Amino acid sequence: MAENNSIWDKLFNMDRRWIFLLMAVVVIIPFFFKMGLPINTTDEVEGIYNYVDSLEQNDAVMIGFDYQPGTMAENQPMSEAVMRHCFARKVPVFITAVLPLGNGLAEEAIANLTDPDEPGTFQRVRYREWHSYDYGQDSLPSRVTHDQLVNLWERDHQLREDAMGWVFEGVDYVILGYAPLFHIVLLGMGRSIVSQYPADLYGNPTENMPMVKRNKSAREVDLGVTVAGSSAVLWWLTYAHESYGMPIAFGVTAVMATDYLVYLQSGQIVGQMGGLRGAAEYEVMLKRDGYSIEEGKAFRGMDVQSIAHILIVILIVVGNVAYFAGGYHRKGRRLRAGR
Amino acid sequence: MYEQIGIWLAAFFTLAIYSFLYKENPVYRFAEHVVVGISLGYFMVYTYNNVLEPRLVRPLFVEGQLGLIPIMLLGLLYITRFFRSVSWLSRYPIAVVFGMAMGLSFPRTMLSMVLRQAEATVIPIYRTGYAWHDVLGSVIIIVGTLTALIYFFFSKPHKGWFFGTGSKIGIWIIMIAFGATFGFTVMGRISLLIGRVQFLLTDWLHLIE
Amino acid sequence: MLSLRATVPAMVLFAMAGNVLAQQGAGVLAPPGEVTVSDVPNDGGDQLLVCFEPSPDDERVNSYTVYRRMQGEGDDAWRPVRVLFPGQGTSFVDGRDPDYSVRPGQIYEYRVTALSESGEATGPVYVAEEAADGEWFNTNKVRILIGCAVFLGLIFFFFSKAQSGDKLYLRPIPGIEAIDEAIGRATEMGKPILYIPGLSTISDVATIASLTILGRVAKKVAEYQTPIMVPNRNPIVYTVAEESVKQAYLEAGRPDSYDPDSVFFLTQSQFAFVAGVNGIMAREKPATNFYLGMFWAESLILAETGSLSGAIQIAGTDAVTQLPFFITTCDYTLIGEELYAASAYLGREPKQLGAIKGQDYFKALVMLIIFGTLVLGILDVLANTDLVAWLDHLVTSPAAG
Amino acid sequence: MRRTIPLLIVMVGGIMMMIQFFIPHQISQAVFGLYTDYVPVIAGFALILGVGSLTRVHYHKVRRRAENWQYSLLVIFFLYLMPVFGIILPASLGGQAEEPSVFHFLYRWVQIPIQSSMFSLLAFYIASAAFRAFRARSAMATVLMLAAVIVMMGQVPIGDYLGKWFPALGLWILRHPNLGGKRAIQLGVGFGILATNLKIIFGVERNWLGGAGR
Repeated sequence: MAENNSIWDKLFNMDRRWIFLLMAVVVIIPFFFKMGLPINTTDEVEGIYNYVDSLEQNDAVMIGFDYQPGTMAENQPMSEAVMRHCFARKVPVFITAVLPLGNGLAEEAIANLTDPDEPGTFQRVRYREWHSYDYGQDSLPSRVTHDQLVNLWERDHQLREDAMGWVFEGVDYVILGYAPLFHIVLLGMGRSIVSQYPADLYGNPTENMPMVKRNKSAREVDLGVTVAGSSAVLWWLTYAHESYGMPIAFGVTAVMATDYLVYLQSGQIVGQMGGLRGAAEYEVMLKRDGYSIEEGKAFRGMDVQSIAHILIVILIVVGNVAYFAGGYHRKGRRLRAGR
Repeated sequence: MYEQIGIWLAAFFTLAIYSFLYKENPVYRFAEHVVVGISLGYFMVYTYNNVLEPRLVRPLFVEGQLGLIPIMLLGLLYITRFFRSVSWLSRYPIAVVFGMAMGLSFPRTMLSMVLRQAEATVIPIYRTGYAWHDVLGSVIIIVGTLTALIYFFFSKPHKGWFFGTGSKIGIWIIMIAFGATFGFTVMGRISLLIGRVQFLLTDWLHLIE
Repeated sequence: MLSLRATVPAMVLFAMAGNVLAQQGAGVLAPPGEVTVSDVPNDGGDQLLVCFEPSPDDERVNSYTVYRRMQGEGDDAWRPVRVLFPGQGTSFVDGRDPDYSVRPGQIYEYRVTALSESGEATGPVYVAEEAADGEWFNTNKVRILIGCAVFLGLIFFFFSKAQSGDKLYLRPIPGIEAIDEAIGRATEMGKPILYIPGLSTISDVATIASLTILGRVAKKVAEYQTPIMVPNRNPIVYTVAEESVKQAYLEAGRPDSYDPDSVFFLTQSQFAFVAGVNGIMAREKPATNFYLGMFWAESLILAETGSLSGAIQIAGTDAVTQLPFFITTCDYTLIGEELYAASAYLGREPKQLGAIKGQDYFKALVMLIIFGTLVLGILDVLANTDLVAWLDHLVTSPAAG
Repeated sequence: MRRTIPLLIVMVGGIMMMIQFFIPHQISQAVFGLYTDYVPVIAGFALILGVGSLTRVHYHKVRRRAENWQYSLLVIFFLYLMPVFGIILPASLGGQAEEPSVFHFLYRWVQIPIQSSMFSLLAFYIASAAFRAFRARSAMATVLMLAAVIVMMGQVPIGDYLGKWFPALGLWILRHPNLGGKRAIQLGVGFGILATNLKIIFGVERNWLGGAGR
């Protein structure tokens, strides 16, 4: 037995940096072998997808970038996927943030979706560009829709060949950005969006923007998607959904996902994306319906995720086998094994 | 050009943080302190540019809405926090913000976190078309919520058929729920690592597409 | 819903160009029909529910624009209060648009224009007989009011009970025994105890609970003459922790054996804190580790290192995501509310205990409803009744509008 | 003045907003409007607390030449560098308008990578803890780990290869037993928030007053 124990002892006392190294190898190597394992979609994510899919340019969606860079790997693919879906369906998107850091993330998401060097992205036109443009004898309607604006704009401008479509700032999206005490801001937006955000992130007055003219208060917004790495999602639930009935969907990190399923079952939210898997499911559906030409980062990450999970399970099993085989469970513990 | 410099900088800082896995070291400490400064600095800039400037500074000093002066004075009281003799004045803005926020929260929390949750547990056990696992599922939702609540009930000892058995079932349900959290947490942490590796391999080293 | 309406077949109708067109050629748009206006209940008196009959050629209509003016105003006073597109129905709540707010008590006139590819058609003017009226109580919120009142009542009842010196019963919490046992073990082994009051600020409920428990632990430690180490991350928590340990030594009658270095501030940065504590564990090899309070990602690293060092570990937090890690790596874990209860139990501050009791009784009400669901659900299956639906109807608050 | 009036403000404000919720009348709406319009501005000033205390802590460290004081200098430098480039001098990198501002550059290429990397460190520690610390010490811990493994494997695509029932079982755990347990915990959290609201409004909990002016 003593001999036996020493083997286990050695195993347990080995430098944990070896395990770190193993982990590093396991998440790096699979990137070089594309497996593309299929991902099945679940009701939780389909709930959001189908909801957004039923909207069009007269509706509106509000996306909350309520996370920090720390959880970006999980959250960014979610917000990009929903935003892509909205852009493709021409649904206007209001962008807010519970934390100031959300602003930068929102800008980055827009930049990614409108990257001119990537095929299948959108071509962005900044607010000042199209708003102050000379349209000849046609005046620009103050509540101009996406389609109307495209008609006017395409007289003088050509859409990039590999682009999915136009995106006009102020018509298709606006970054309202961060405001402190966001729950109060949510309540205030139920009365009027302009009162809470007189200007957007770049200082453009929101009251002149067609999408704000068409959706003056958050009551007229058809879906709020809060993408978060914290319990900020509950603010949306309490202060937007329960206060003036805005339908809400959650995009949360895996760490929080299991806690918030209760709100799906209670019918308070229309759907939930949990972690990288949730984002990957959304990407799969976008590709299926032709809203994107290939799945994004989340889907590609899921292969690696598979392998890493196998490693963790093996480590747990081996560790426990060693623990009991080595007789550690009997040694020197006076407290009864608690919970 | 700047993007290239940026990517190298980002790669440097990523590796600096990972160097902690080997050992705590000055490079790691450097990165950690840089981020403390930058993140609060960022916060400062955005609060000014997006809140104070459009909602206070511009209306007050440019448009001359003098009604905002008391608001500004109240806000400025926060500064007194740093002067021991008058620091009690900083309680005033806190009290205004805090008190109303608490009152605002009370009925709304009652609705969304308590009443709605209780309502959602009032579900039928069987409806036509339910498969056996659906029926079992409904029963488990109802019984699980009930027994887990019993476990956290402190006014009766865990004895007898209701409180004794109930709390025992309850703790098992809680353990299964924690198991799910555990699994998802592991998943989340790995996803974050994958995100960083994706950055290093794609944007920095261009090893994969 | 009460809805009075009056129709004024106005002359305006025929003056409208669209309508003239409508009468001239086939295939031209027919105007929308009657407009009905009613007060929205449970509002501030600034909303009106406006419904109109769609044009008979509804399928060709691209949008409806609803115009409004105050009674008695001229033709130039029409304001487009709302545009409705196909799929958005033919009714809306007027007054929600901040640019066209509705005045309480004001009588308005409405008319609707339909717009299609081939032109537009305007319906007649209708005078709303109902004006917007504000209410003093929102009847949709009766159940919430009841909930709030009961909760408030229970909390205050137990506050007063606790203050009047009544002994409030709390069931024994096994974690408290484990705490005493763990201190005993450290004493036997002659090794120190490590106590981490969480990494959060003083405003966190878990931190407050932890500091109360720290006081009790420190008192025991002072009695047994066992060394204790309390590293801190938050400067304010640090000062409070120091205070309460000092106080505990005083209460135990051994103020001179208090070591001022036992409570110390480590660093504010999260992972550097972890590295520091890991170093302490490696050097001092504490026999017992307490992790009580609010923890984030560091919980796992701390508990792993502690478990390898062979210490007995007792954890307690209300951070749901960290609990599973504590449960699998520690010997005893206080789960969520158990931490609060343990603190109220040990602290013996009457009002805190009262709050726990008040919550407990409200919890009992919720349990009663759920138990009712279970019983009625079984009855439904056996007797083919529909009692759960009835209960659901009884407890469900109307959705916000 | 020092304690009573702030406590009174909290009590009056709290009770007022509590009642406001039930009253739809215009007067009550006006109170509410005033609150949503101005309170966020006051809250914006709370930034002073964060910036001030961070500056103070690190300034003291530098002045006392405490251990590793050089790092504190670094914190202060970057803390004030950001507003310089963000508000006072919103310069772009090379002076041209299209180029990203220095402010944005620092955010994007310094802050984002450091924060994301910090959070991902945990993946390594989980691997190590999986081997050395996650123990089936008791029946309950065993159940916990079993559920964890099923859910974990059910969430990744490779789980499908273990059989269709496997991810289905994972989802079933997530949607039923997990939901029951979590609902009870969430209700507890809800009660906790409600009790805290009341304790603060009625002055039982006074920690928010802080040590200020004691």
